[in-house]
Amino acid sequence: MRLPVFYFRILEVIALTNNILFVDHLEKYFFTYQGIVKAVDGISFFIKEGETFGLVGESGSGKSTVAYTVVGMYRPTKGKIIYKGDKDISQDSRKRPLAIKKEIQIVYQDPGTSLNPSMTIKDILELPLKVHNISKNHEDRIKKVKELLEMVQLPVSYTYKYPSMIGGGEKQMVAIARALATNPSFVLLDEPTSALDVSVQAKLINMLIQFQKKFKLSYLFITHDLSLMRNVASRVAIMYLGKLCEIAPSSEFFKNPLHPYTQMLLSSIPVISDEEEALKPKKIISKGEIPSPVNIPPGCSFHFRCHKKMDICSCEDPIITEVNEGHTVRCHLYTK
Amino acid sequence: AERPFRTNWSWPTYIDPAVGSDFSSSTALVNLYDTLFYPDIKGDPQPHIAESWEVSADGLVWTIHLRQGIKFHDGTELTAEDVKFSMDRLITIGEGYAYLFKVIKSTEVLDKYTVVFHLNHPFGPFEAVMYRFYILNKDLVMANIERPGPYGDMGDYGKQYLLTHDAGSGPYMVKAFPLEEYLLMTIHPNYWIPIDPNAPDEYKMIGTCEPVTVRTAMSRRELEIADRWQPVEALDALEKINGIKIGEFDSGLSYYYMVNTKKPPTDDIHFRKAMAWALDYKTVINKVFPGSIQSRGPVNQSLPGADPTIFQYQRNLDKAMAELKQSKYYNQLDEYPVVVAFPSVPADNEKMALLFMSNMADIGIKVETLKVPWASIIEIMASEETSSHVAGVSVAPHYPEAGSLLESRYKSDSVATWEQNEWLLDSKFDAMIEDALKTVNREERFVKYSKTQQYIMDLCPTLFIFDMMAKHPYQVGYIDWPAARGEVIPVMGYNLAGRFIKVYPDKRAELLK
Amino acid sequence: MTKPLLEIKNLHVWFKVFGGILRVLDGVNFTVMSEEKVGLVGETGCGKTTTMKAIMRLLSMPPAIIPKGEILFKGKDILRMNRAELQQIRKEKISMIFQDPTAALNPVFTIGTQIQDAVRFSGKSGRKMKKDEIKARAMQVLKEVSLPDQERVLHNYPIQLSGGMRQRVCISMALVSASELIIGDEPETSLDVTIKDQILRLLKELVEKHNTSIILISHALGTVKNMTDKVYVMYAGTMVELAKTKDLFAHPLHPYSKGLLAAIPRLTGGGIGEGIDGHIPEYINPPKGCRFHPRCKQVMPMCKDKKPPLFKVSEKHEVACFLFQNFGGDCIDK
Amino acid sequence: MGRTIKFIAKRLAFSVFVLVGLSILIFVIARVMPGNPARMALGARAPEWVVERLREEMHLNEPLYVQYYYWAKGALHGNFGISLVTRRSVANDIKAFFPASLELALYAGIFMGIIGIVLGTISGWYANTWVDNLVRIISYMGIVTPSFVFAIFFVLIFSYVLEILPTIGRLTPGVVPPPSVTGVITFDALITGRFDVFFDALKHLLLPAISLAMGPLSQEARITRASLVDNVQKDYIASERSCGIPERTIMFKYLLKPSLIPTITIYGLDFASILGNAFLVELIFNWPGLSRYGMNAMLQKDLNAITAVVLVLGLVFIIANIVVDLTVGYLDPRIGLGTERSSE
Amino acid sequence: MQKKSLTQEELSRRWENIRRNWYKFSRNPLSITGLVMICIILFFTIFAPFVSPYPESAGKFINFYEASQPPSLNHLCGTDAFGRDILTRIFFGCRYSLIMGVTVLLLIVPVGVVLGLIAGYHRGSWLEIVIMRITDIFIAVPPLILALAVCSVLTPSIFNAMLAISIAWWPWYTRLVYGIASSLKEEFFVKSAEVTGANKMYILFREILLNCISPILTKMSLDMGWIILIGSSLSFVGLGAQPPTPDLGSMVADGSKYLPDQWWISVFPAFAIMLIVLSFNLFGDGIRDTLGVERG
Ligand SMILES: Nc1ncnc2c1ncn2[C@@H]1O[C@H](COP(=O)(O)OP(=O)(O)OP(=O)(O)O)[C@@H](O)[C@H]1O
Ligand SMILES: Nc1ncnc2c1ncn2[C@@H]1O[C@H](COP(=O)(O)OP(=O)(O)OP(=O)(O)O)[C@@H](O)[C@H]1O
Ligand SMILES: [Mg+2]
Ligand SMILES: [Mg+2]
Repeated sequence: MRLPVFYFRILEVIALTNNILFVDHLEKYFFTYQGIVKAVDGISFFIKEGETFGLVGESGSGKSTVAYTVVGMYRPTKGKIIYKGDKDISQDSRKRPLAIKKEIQIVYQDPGTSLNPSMTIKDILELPLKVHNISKNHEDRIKKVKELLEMVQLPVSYTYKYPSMIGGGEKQMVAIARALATNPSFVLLDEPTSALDVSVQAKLINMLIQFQKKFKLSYLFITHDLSLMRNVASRVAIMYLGKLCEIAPSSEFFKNPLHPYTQMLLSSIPVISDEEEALKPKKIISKGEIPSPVNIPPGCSFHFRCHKKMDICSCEDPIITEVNEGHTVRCHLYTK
Repeated sequence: AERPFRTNWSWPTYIDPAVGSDFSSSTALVNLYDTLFYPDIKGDPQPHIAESWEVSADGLVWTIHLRQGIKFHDGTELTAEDVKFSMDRLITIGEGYAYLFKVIKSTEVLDKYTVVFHLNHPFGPFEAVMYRFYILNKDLVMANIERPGPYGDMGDYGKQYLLTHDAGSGPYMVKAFPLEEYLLMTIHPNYWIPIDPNAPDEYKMIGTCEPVTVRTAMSRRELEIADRWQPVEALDALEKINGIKIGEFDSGLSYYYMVNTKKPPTDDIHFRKAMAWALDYKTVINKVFPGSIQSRGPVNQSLPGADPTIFQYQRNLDKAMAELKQSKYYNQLDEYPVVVAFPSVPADNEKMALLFMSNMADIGIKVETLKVPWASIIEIMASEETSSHVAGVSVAPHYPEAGSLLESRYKSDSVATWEQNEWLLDSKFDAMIEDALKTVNREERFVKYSKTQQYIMDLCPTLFIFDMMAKHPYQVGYIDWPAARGEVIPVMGYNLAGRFIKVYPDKRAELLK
Repeated sequence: MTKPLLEIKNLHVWFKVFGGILRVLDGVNFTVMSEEKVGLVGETGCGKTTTMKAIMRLLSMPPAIIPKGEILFKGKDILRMNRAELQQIRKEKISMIFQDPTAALNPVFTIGTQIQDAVRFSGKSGRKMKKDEIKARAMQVLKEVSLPDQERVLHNYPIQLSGGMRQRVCISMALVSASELIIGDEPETSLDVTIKDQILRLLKELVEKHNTSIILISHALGTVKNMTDKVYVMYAGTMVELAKTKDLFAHPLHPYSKGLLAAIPRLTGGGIGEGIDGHIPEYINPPKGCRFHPRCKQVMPMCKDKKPPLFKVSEKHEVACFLFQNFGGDCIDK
Repeated sequence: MGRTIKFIAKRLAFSVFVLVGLSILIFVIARVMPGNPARMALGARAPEWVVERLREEMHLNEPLYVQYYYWAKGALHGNFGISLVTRRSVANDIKAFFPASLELALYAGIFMGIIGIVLGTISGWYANTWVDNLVRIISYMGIVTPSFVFAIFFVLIFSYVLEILPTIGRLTPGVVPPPSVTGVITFDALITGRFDVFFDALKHLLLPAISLAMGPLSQEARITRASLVDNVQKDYIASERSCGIPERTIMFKYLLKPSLIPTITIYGLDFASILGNAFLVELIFNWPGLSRYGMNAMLQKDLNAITAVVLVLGLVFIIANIVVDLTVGYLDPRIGLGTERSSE
Repeated sequence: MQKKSLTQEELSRRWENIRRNWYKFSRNPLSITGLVMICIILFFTIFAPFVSPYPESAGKFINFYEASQPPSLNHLCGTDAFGRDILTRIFFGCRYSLIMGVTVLLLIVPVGVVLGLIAGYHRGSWLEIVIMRITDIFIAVPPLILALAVCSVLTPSIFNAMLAISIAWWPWYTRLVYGIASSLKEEFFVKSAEVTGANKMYILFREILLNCISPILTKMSLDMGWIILIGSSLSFVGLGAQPPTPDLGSMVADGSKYLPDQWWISVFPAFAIMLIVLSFNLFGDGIRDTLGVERG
C-alpha cells in the first residue's frame, strides 16, 4: 500500500502549525436503493487558524457532505476529523460534546429552509444562547438577540418577525447572526450567497470578512463561484465527485491552475472585464456533465471530460502530488 | 311466478328444524315441513301426518299411526323411520326446539307407518309440543352428511346441507336462499293435501325490517304481508295507502317488564308493587302500543289455560306511594336508580321505557335506560350481577298453552336466559308448575295453571304490561289472509302458512295502474 | 436592422393581491430589433419575468392587470390580439425558455410527448403533419441542441435527465416554435458553471444560425456581456439604463448599474465592492419619483418626487437618472 | 417492469405483516367482548351441554393465545371457522356477501371517479366563476351529509314519490339471477348475455351506489379543483402555452394528468372505506353486502365473522393502496422512477 | 419595568400576527360564514337550557298526546313520536355532538401527535418501525368498522362511543404528523438546532411541532365534522347515547322510521348534523387557507 506523499506532509504540518481543522482521509458513503453513493471519497485537507479555506466544485461533488460531516450531522464512514490539533470529532453530533458544538457553527446554502418558518427571529436567535448558557435570563437573552441583530446590521424591529416576512438576504444575515451567537471559532459557510443577488452578496461577504477579523474566525467557505472564491479564500480546494483534485493558495491557484478540471472551470467563468478575460485559460471548451456518484467511472473520475486525457487515466486513479510548495494536485499529468 | 307472495322478517332464519326456533325460522319451517299434528284456530291438535294416536294410561307411551303415501319433495315416501330419525336428530343436536322434547326417552318404529314415543314422565301438552316437530327425509339427509362432524357417526348430521336446503314434505320447497337476503320457496306441486289454486306459487321471505324500505315496497306492491314490528307511525302511514290494511290479531306474545327480585331496590316486594301501581297502563295500550290489551297476569289471555280472573294493576299514585312508603328503600330512592334494559328494535320499546321513566318519576323513583342490541340483552341477562333491574322483553309461548309461558318465564332453570330476568328461583313455584305439566288431563291441568298464575301474581315479580296484537300491514286489495279475517292459529308461524293465503294477480295489476 | 421587431411602450403591469395592488411594472420601454441580441439585467424581483410573460401573454389575468401600455410585435399590439393571432405568435414567432428547466417541463409526460406536441402545433397552421414527420422533426431539434441519443431522450421523463439536458430540451422546444424571437429567462442560473457555459454557447450558436433575435434575462452580468449586443438595466419595474453591451460595462452611468457592477466579484481578486444598500422596494407603496432614490448615494431632492425619463447620453446609451439630464439629447419618455 | 414487480412483492410482504397485526388486534377485540357467544348462538333454551359442546368446538375455553393459534392455523388453510349467526363457514359467507359489496363499491367507485373528476375539472377550469361556486357548494353538501341520510332521501324521492327506481335487493323479484360466475350480478349478466338482467341489476344498484358515492365524490371534486387551480400556475403550463399548444390540449392533457394525482390518492382510500362504511346504506337498501354482514356479526358477537370481515376489509384497503401507489407511480414518474433517499 | 415593556412588544407582535391572519381568514366569505355558524351553534348549545322553547323536552319528558305534530308556531320543528319538541332536542343534540367532537379530539390529538412526532423524528430507527406499523394496522380498517367493533364490546353509552371513535381515529394524526415530521427532520433548521446542541424535547416540541400546528388545526376542524358523522352513524345502529339523551344521529335514525309522513322528525336533525359539519368544514378550509400559504 502506497501512502501518498501528502499524508506525511500533513502530519508534519500538524506538528508544526496551529491547525483549526484537520480532515484525514474522510469518507462518507450513503447507502441508497440505487446503490452506494460515494459522496465523499477519501479526502484530506487542513485549515489553518484564521484563514478562509475555499472548497469549490460542481453540484453533487460532495461539498455540502464534507461540511455536514465536519459539523457532525453525519458520521464519517471512514477517516478522521481532528479539531484544534487534538480533539477527535469524528463522531456524530449526538455524541459530540457541547463545548465543541459551540465552537463549530454552520451557515446553510438556502436561507429559506435554514430558519424555522414558524418561529420568530427572536426564538431562532435565542436557541444557541439558551443551549450554551450564554445569557442568564430572559431579559439578557433579548438584549443579546438585539445586539446580534445590530451586529449584522438588521433593524431591531425584526426581533419579533417571522422569517417569511423578510427578504432572502436578510434571512441569511439572521442565519449568520445565529452562527455567531455562540462565539464560535470555526464557521462553515455552505454556499451562503448562492441564492442571493450580487449586491446582497457583496454586502454579506464584506460583513463576513469583517467578522473574521473581529472574532478571529476560521472559515470553510464552500461555493461554486470561482470569482467569489478568488476574493475571499486564502487557500482553495477543488472537488470533483467526492475527491479533491487540487489544493493551492488562492493567488497561485488562479495564476497557475494545474488540473485540467480546474482549467476547465476557470475557462467557463463568465467575466465582465478584459483583465479577467486574460486570466482565463484559453482554448479549453467545457464539455460533459458530472456523472452520478453512484457509478463513478473507473480510473480518474474526470477522465472522459478531460481534454488532456491519456490512456492511463481510464484505468488508474491518480494519487496526490505536491507540485509546488502548498500546491497539490491529483492528476497523472504531474505524477511522473 | 304468477302469484308471488312476499313477506319480510328479520334475520337470521334457519330452515333446519333442529336449529331454527325464532319467528322467521318457525314461519319457514311451517311452510317447508309437515308435522304429526296440526293446530286448529283454537290451538287444538288435528290429525296431519298422524292419522290417529293413542296414549297409554300412565301417560308414558304415545303410539302414532302415520298417514300413508305421503311423499317428500324428492318423491320418497314418508315413513316411521323418517319420524324416528327426525326425533333422534333433533334431540342429539339439542338446538332449536329440542328443549321441548326433553320428556322423550326414546322413539321406536313399530312398523312402516307406526311410531311410538316413550316418555320420561307424563307430559300433558304432548300434542301441542308436537307442532314443533318437523319430519325430515332421512335418506336425503343421510346422503348429504358431511364428515367428520361433531356428532360422531352422523358427522354434521346434515346441518350444512339443511342450512340452505330443505328435506321436507311441506307445501313449499326451497328454491333459493341467498343468505341475509331472502328465502325463496316454490309450491310443492304434489302436496298431499290439495292446495287452493289461488295460493301463492312462490313464497319469498325478505330479510329486512327497515320501515322506509317496507313502506316503499308495500306501496309498490312488492310486499304482500309486512312484518309485525313496524312502528305505530309507519302503520298509520301504510294504512292510508289504497289497498293496504293492518291485519290485527293476538299474537300470543306478551310484553313484560321483568323485575329482578334479587337486586336492590327491586328485591323489595313493596317497591315492586309501587312500580306496578305507578305505571300508566292506559297510555301504553292507547298510545304506545295502540290496539294491544292490558295483560292479565303472566299468561297471554289468548292461550288455552290462561286465567281470566286474575287481578290487574291500574295506575294509582296513592296506592303506589303507600306501597313505596312501606319499602325499605323509601328514604334512599335517589341512591337506587332503576335501570331498565330493552332491545333497540322495535323502536316502540323506547317509548315504553320513557313512559316508565316518567311514570316512576311521579313517585320519585329514578330510572335509567339501557337501550342495547338484542344480543346484549341476552348477554346482560345471562348473570345475576349484570342483569338490570328491569328488562323489557316480550315473550311468546313455545306451544299454545299457559304452561309453556309459566314454565319458561319463572321456573328456576330458565334464569340466566332472556326469558327470565326475575331470578325468582322459587322452589315452591317449580314444584307447582312441574306438577301441572305432568297432569295429562286437560281440565285438571288448567286448574293447576290457574293456581300457579295466582301464586305469581302475589309475588309481583313482573310488571305485566300488555298482550301484544300482531299488526301486519298487508295487501287487502289483492290477497286473502285468513288470520286477518280472524281465523288465527295461536301458534307462532302458522298464520303465515302459504297454503291458506290466496293471491289475486289481476287485482294487483289493477292496483298498480 | 431597420424596423424594431418588438417594441414595448410604457407598459404597466399590476397585481391585485391581499394587501392591495402591487404596481410592479411602471412604464417599461423596451425595443428589440430583428436579429438583435438583447440583455436584460436587474436584481431579483425587479420585474424581468413579468415583462417577458406580458409579451407572451402568459400572465394569469385575475391577479395581473395591464392598465396601460402596448407590446408591438412587428407593429401589431400583442395585448389586443385575438386568440387565433396570439396562438399564431406563440406557435411560430416567439418562444420562451424558463429559468428552472425542472419546473418548465411537465413532470408526468415524456420528453417525446412534449416536444412532439410542440412540433405538431408549430409551423404553418392548417397543414397537418404526419406522425413520423413530427418525430423526425423532434429528433432533429434535439440533435440541434447536441443531445446525444435522441431516441432514448424522447422516451424519458424529465426526471430521468440531468439539469443540463433538461435545459437543452427546453431550448429545443423553444426553437421549434420560435422563428423570430427567443426569450431566455435566466436559462442558465440553475446550472453548474461548466454546464452554464455550454448552454450559453449553444444558445448563442443557435441564435446566430437561425437569425433569431433573443432577449436574455439574467442577473449575472458576466453572462450578458458575452452574449448580447445591447443591454437594458431594470430596476423595480422601470428601465434605468440602456446601452451597447460594451459601453455599459465600460462606463455604467446610472448609480444602480454602477453599484451592480461594483458588487460583482472579480477573478482578478482585490475584494468585493460594497454592493447597494437596501433592497427592492415594496410594490404596494413604491417610492415616489425615482424608485431607486432611497438606495441611491447620489440622491438629489428632485429624485424624490419626479420620475426621471430616459436621457440620451450618447447614441445608443440612455439612462433614466437626473444626474444626466444636462447631457442634452432627446427625452424619450412622454 | 422488474421494478414494479419488486415493488408489489415488497408491498405484499409488508401487507402480510399488517394483516397479521390486524388479525391479532381484531381477534383480541372480538374475544374480550363480554358474554358467551356460544350461548348466544344457540338461543336461550339450548341445554348447557349443547352450549359446552359448541364452546369446545370453538376452543372458547382455551387461553387467548391458544385460540389464536387454532384460528391462525385454520385461516392459513382458508378456514375462518363457522359463523355463529349464519351457521355456515365464514369463508363461504364472505364468498357470498363480498361480491355484492364489491359490486356496490365498484359502481359507487365509478360514479365517484367520473362525476367527481368531471365536477372538479369544471370547477377548476371555471375557477372563481358562478359555475365554480355552484360546484363547490354542491360538494360541500356532499361532504357534510351522512350517506345514510342520502340513502333515506333517495329512497323517498326516487322510489316512493317518483316511483322510478326499486329499493330492495339486487334484482326485481321474479327475475332469475344469472348463473354465478363472479358473484357480481351485472358482470355475470353480461358474461351470460342476459341484458335484461343487467339493466335490472343496474337499476337496483343506482340508488345505493350513488348514496355511497356522494361523500367521496364531493371530496374528489374538491381535490381535483384545488390541484387544477394550483397547477395552472406552474411554469410548465406557461412553457407549454408559450410553445403554442392550444388551450384545449393543455387543459385535458397537460393540466389534467398531473392534477389527477392527488385525486387518485384520495380515491383509493375512499374506495376502500366505501366497502366498510356501507353498512347503513346496505341496511336501508337491504343489500346483502359484506359490511352489513359484518355489522350484524358485531351486534351478535359472531366472533369468527367479525375477525374475517375486518380482515377482508383490511385486505381490500391494502390492495387499494397498492393499486393507488402503482397508478400514481405510473402517472407520476417522479414517484415511479424517483429515488428513495436514505440518510445513512 | 424593562421586562414589562419587552413582553408588551412581544404581545403587540403577537396581536399583529393575529390581526394579519384574521385579515387573511376574513377575505374568504365562506370561512367567515363557517365561523359565524360555529358561533351561532355554540351560542345555542351553551345556552340551550335558556334559548330552547321546551327545555324539558331534552330530558325524560314525554307527552304522547302531542306526539308527531308537524312544525307549527308552537313547535317550530314539530314534535317527535314522544311528543317532545324537536327544536329543543336539536339544540341539546348539538351540545352532545360538540362535546363528542371535542372530547374525541382532546383524547386523540395529543396521543396521535406525540407518537407521530417521535416516529417521524426517529425515521429509520426501531421506534419508527414499531409506532408506524401499529399505526398501519389501525389504519387498515375503516374507522367506522373499527369504532363499531370496539363499541360492540362495550355497553352503549356516549362515552364509550367516544372511546371507540378515538381508538379508530388517532392513527390519522400520527400519520399526518409523521409525514410532516419526517420531512422536517431533514430540513436545515432542524439540523441546525441539532448541531447547536438543542435537546430532543426542544426539537420535537418546538422546532417540529410548531410547523405541524397549522395542518393539525386544519385537520382538527375538518375532523370535528367527521367525528360527528361517525358518532351519528354509531347512534344510527343503536350504539350511541342512551335515551332520552337527545343525540342527533339517533334522532335521524329513529325518525327515519316515520318517513315520509312525519318527515320533520328526521329531516331537521339531519339538517342540524349537516349544518354543524358544514360549519366546521368551512371553518377548517378557512384555517387551511390562512395558515397554509405562509408557512407551508
Ligand atoms: N442523505 C443522502 N442520502 C443519499 N445521497 C446523498 C445524501 N446527501 C447527499 N447525497 C448525495 O451525495 C452527493 C453529494 O451531495 P452534496 O450535497 O454534498 O453535493 P454538493 O457539492 O453540496 O452539491 P450542491 O452544489 O448541489 O450543493 C450527491 O450526489 C447527493 O445526491
Ligand atoms: N402572480 C403574481 N402575483 C403577485 N405578485 C407577483 C406575481 N408575479 C410576480 N409578482 C411580483 O412581481 C415582482 C416581480 O417579479 P418577477 O418575477 O417579474 O421578477 P424577476 O425580475 O423575474 O425576478 P427573478 O430574478 O427572481 O426572476 C415580484 O416582486 C413579485 O412579487
Ligand atoms: Mg450543497
Ligand atoms: Mg424571474
